[in-house]
Amino acid sequence: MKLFGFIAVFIVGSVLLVMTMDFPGWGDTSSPASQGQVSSFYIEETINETKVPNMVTAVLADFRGYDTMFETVVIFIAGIGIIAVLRTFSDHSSPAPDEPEEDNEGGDLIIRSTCHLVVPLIQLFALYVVAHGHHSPGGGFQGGVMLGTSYILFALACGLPAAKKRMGERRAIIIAAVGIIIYAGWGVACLLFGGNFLDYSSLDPLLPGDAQMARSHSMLAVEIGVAFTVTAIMFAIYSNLATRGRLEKGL
Amino acid sequence: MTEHYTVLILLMPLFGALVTTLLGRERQNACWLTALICMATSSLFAIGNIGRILASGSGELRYRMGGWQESRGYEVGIELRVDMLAALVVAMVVLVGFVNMIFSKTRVAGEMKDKVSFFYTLKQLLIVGLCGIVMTNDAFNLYVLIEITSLTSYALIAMGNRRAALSSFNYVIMGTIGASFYLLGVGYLYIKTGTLNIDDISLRMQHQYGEPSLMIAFALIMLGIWIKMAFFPLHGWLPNAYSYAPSMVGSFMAPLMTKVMVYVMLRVMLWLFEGEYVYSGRLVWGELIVWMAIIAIVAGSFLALACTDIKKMLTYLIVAEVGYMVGGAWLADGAGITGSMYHILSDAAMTFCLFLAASIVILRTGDHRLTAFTGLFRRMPLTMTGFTIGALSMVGLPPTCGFFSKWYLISGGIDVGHWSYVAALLFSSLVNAVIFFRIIERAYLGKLEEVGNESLPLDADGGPPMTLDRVPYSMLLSLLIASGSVLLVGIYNETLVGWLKAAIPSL
Amino acid sequence: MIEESFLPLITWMVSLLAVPAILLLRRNPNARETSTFVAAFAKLGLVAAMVPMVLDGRVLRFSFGEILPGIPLEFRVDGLGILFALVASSLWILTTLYAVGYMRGLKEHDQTRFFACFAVSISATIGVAFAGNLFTLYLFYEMLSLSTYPLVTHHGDKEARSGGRTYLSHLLGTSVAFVLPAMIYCWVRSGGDMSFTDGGFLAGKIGAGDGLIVLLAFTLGFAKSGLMPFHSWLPNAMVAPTPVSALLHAVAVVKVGVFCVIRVFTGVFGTDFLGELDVATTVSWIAAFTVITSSLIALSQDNLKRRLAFSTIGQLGYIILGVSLLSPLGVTGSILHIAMHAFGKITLFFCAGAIYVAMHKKYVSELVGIGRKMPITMTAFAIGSLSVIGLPVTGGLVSKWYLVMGTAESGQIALLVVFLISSILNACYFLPIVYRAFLCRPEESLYDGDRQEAPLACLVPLCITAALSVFSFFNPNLFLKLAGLITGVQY
Amino acid sequence: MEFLATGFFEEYIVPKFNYWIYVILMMIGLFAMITKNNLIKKLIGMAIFQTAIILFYVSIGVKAESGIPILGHEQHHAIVEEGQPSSEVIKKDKFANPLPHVLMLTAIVVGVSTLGLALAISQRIYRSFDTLEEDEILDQLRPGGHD
Repeated sequence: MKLFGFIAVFIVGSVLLVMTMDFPGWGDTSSPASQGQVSSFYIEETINETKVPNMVTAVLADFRGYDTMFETVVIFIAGIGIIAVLRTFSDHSSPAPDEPEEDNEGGDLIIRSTCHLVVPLIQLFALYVVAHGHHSPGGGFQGGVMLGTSYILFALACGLPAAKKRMGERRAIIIAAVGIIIYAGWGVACLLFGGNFLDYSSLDPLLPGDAQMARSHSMLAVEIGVAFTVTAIMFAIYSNLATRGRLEKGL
Repeated sequence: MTEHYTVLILLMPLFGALVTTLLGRERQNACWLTALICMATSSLFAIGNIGRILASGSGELRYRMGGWQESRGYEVGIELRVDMLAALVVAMVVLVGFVNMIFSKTRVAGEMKDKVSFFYTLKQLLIVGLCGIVMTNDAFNLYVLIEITSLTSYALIAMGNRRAALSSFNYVIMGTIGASFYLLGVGYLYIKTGTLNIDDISLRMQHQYGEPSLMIAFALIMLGIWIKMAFFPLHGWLPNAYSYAPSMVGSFMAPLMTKVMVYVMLRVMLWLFEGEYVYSGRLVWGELIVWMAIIAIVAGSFLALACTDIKKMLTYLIVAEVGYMVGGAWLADGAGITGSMYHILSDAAMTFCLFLAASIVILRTGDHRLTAFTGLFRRMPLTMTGFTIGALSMVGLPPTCGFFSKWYLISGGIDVGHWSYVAALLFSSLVNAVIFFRIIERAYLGKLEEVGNESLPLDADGGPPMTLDRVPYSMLLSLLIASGSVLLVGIYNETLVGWLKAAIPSL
Repeated sequence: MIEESFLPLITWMVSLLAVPAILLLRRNPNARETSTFVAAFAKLGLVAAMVPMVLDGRVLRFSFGEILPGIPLEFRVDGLGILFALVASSLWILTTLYAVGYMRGLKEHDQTRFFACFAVSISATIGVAFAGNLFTLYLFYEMLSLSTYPLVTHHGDKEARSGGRTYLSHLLGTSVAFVLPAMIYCWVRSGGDMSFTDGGFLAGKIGAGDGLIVLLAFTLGFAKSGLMPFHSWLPNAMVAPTPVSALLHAVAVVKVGVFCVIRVFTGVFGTDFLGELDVATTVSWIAAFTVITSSLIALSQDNLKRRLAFSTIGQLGYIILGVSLLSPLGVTGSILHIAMHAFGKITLFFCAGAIYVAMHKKYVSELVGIGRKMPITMTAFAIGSLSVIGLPVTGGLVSKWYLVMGTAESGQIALLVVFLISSILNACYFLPIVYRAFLCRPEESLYDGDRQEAPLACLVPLCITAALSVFSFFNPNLFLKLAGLITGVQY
Repeated sequence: MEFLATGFFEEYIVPKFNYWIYVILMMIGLFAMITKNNLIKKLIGMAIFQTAIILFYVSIGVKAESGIPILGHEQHHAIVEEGQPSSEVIKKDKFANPLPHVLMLTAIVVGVSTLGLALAISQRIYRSFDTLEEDEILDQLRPGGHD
């Protein structure tokens, strides 16, 4: 098997390598990808069309916003899928936990205190990343992941039950769904205002500024939606994987 | 309003999925109702879309996401493109989804226990993914949507028993390889053309045909798609995944997943690349692929013949049917391509019908071997009627759709003089005849005493109202709709083929 | 002259409409059988009403609309079709009557299913008879295969199962493996048109090599015609109740097979074009082989129904032999033989069934002296035998006359010898039965006591068919005229 | 060796080292996916495999002497506030192509999701079979046939 695998892999690899030889070299400025009309359009016109200086965000949330919506859906599916596959609901078998449920955030005092100190900072920075995604590197995914991490850190430091009080399973699922509802709903709002799906410029009457500014504002809105989903799902994935779907003490 | 039908087809199940999530796992009936309503409206939009295409002169609808109009000669946003083929396949997807939703009603609580809402959510998202795949005109968006369908199906399959989890894992590995190959191929195309829109890529590639990197890109994309559609040597993941999956999942994915991937293959062959390029190297590898298809047909048929498990047998038949479609598409002949397009629809109808019938039989008898069918014509006449219609279609008897798709495929084979392909199709028909008449004979003439199987698990819980066959009405209704569609797709084949022909770019 | 008409549709539908009635009335056997009779008489009446129109040279057409590009699902009633329909529908009445007697006499199970499937089979037969193009023909051909399966396996025992398996595998297998590709090939070559025309729609569009393959694919593919080597379904199908064997395996199913072959010769290729291609001799020799071999096998069969089955195979061989001669007289003979053999053979089957009902005897060796016990039945049997052998005063002579004339016309002396030998063989396997039934010495007789005929419902039909056999000898004009519409032979 | 010394290295490896790296990484991943017996190792292979493709895409977007595709404050100001035409203010060559980055953001997300789900499934398998070695699992399944 190993030998067969090696031969197969070797053949595929060599074919791939040989065939890449007519590709442009590293950093070639004249390659079609770099010089293409689409890429030039994004670089030159983004600012005119959307008033957003961060082209990546603009492409992500506007030009290819439809893609990004599904990207959020992918995350959502991962979360729901993991719960569906792994979660064991033992509602009846053990209603009472082993020890009385208190606000006893177990663990070491130093860790706990550090965590209490760090988590707000992380969350604050995460919100900044979400909100400032148009102007600097960042956006909903990045910010969402940071927010999610803050919860995970909290769970690591203070135990899952404590974290579940802040972000229970049901709440996480709802937040995740709401995130996509914000995104897709924003798109539907564009439909209602007479544009195509996700045509933010049609929301001009609703938002301050001109049609281009409407795009800029709308990007913020959908990024917030993305952040909702990512945050919730990150935590859901962690808590399920860490406890083999039992959502009890675990790690 | 009508111009938004295209996107509304997608949005209905998407919002349906979100709402079922919000409803939570306690409100099972509400979840079902939401899903049903969303699928119903989605079906209406899909049918409306067909009407719009008929009404439009160009025969295709374009929908630009984000309102990024094509005023510059190239697309900067993502575009949906729906021609007649796409519209029909989308309609097929949502209608199968709708009917399957009816089917799920009474069994879902039994099979999914307390994960009902997740099941509905994932299933609707799977439909979203499939519809999106069919309609998108963006190569990368296609990848994202392929992954959506893959992830949902991994999860849905893994919701079954432990073997289902294992086969789902294998599916994850194979599926990821497939999708990654596709992604890599798209990357190659992007390097060479600098765009992702399928029409634009096609336009820009025209003067570059012949470059080895394009050939390898094509090969990578094809390889990826073949893994996803379970083309013969790459089919390993499919039989276990579909037969161990929960019955409502299997009966839904089996008719749709492979068929949609065949659609993607046609899309890549005829629209992304051009027929001229794809078939120009005919002697070198077009011929080879038709032969691979022949092997797939023969091997699939033999493997099915050897099975004693009804669902596994059906999954191997899917492998053979995939061979039909790949072969037809690679014949480089109008009739062959039309045949494989039509076969997408007809195979979906008949596989759906057979899977529903098999699921009902398994639920009722608690036995998934072929012996479960013994004497069933007397005990479950309606179910067996449905099964027989599906079986006749697989064998290829008129006026079922299986006959007509074979008709077009064979006429394609005759057109180009590829007699071995014709022979393979006929051979598989005969093997199917053996397979299915073996079952039907057992069901018709078999005596119950021979197997001594009188267990009727469904009677035990006594819950839902039962019909003549002592299975819930909802299941029987969906089976009858499915078997009716086998006949309808067959009888109206000329209309369908006429529409499809208009969609094929000239070779 | 083609004219649109609903008559073919209604004729076809009548027996199909009887099916729900039969199913609904399953609790009341008399009402159930009445509905079958009503449908049967209505059908015969409708067919009879169409006969004068067809004799006027009109062709009645009904189209369901296009199913495949350029191919409508259509009925087209011409001389050949109406002749076949006439035979099938008139014999349906008799068979129904007979079946009532037979099934009740033996207290068979599942009679409702039996009569329902019977009605569907007749519908399919009429569909084949009226089919206006190859696709329609194929559709009803397959419908017939499937709808007769429950009839063949009626008893549901092991023997019936294996018989049914052979039946379906031969009929479906050959039609899918041979007819389907040949049909699609014709469709591709003819440019999408598959309507039967006088000169053949394929005429001039195909070469000799392809032509031979397509022709063989059709003649072997329509395995209902019992041509060797795909004949073995017929003897195996004899496990069915006798009415089924009688109507379906002496008349409807097997005649559908040869009818299809005749259609292929006249409507698809056209006899003239086949003459140009010079490929039909192969078929002639296969048919000749079938005729002789099956007759020899029939000699060795002790089971009466199996002997009749092999005799049927031989007689079907005549029909195909006749049409493959490509001479007008030969084709006329074939068409006539469809009718004449039907009357003769159904009589024989009815007799076999009557003997089974009354005496529970199945084997030839058990029939010694039965003529005294069942004189009417055995007289009818004698008439049927004469007809099948082709002796006066039965219709069999008429058709055989034309077949021999056709052979002579085409100058195939060797085939003439085949006719001669096979006629002698026919006589060899039938006449001893008759002889021993009536003329054996009293001490050899296996029977004694009073006459004991089968129930009246069994007896009447076989008398009528025997009478028809005789009648058609004296007055074959109607059949000759209808056949003449196709072949152009005038009287 | 002569051949390698003259030009092959300079022409095919140095300027195209990104392709070499991605292919080698990808093949490592593929090899692990095909041959490893442990399910988790397979998943590690899968992660490497996907990462290789991401690397490939990102390397497409590299443009010599260009910066991140975000407008500086001055440029932004000049266009939005002062209304200068963007084509004059923006030097196309100074900005990297934004598209591959966007695409890879998506691909990363997909990769993470697949990995997460696959881990969940393998945990599920572990729960039912008490092992993650493929051959042991198959051994367990063999005698029983159906379950």
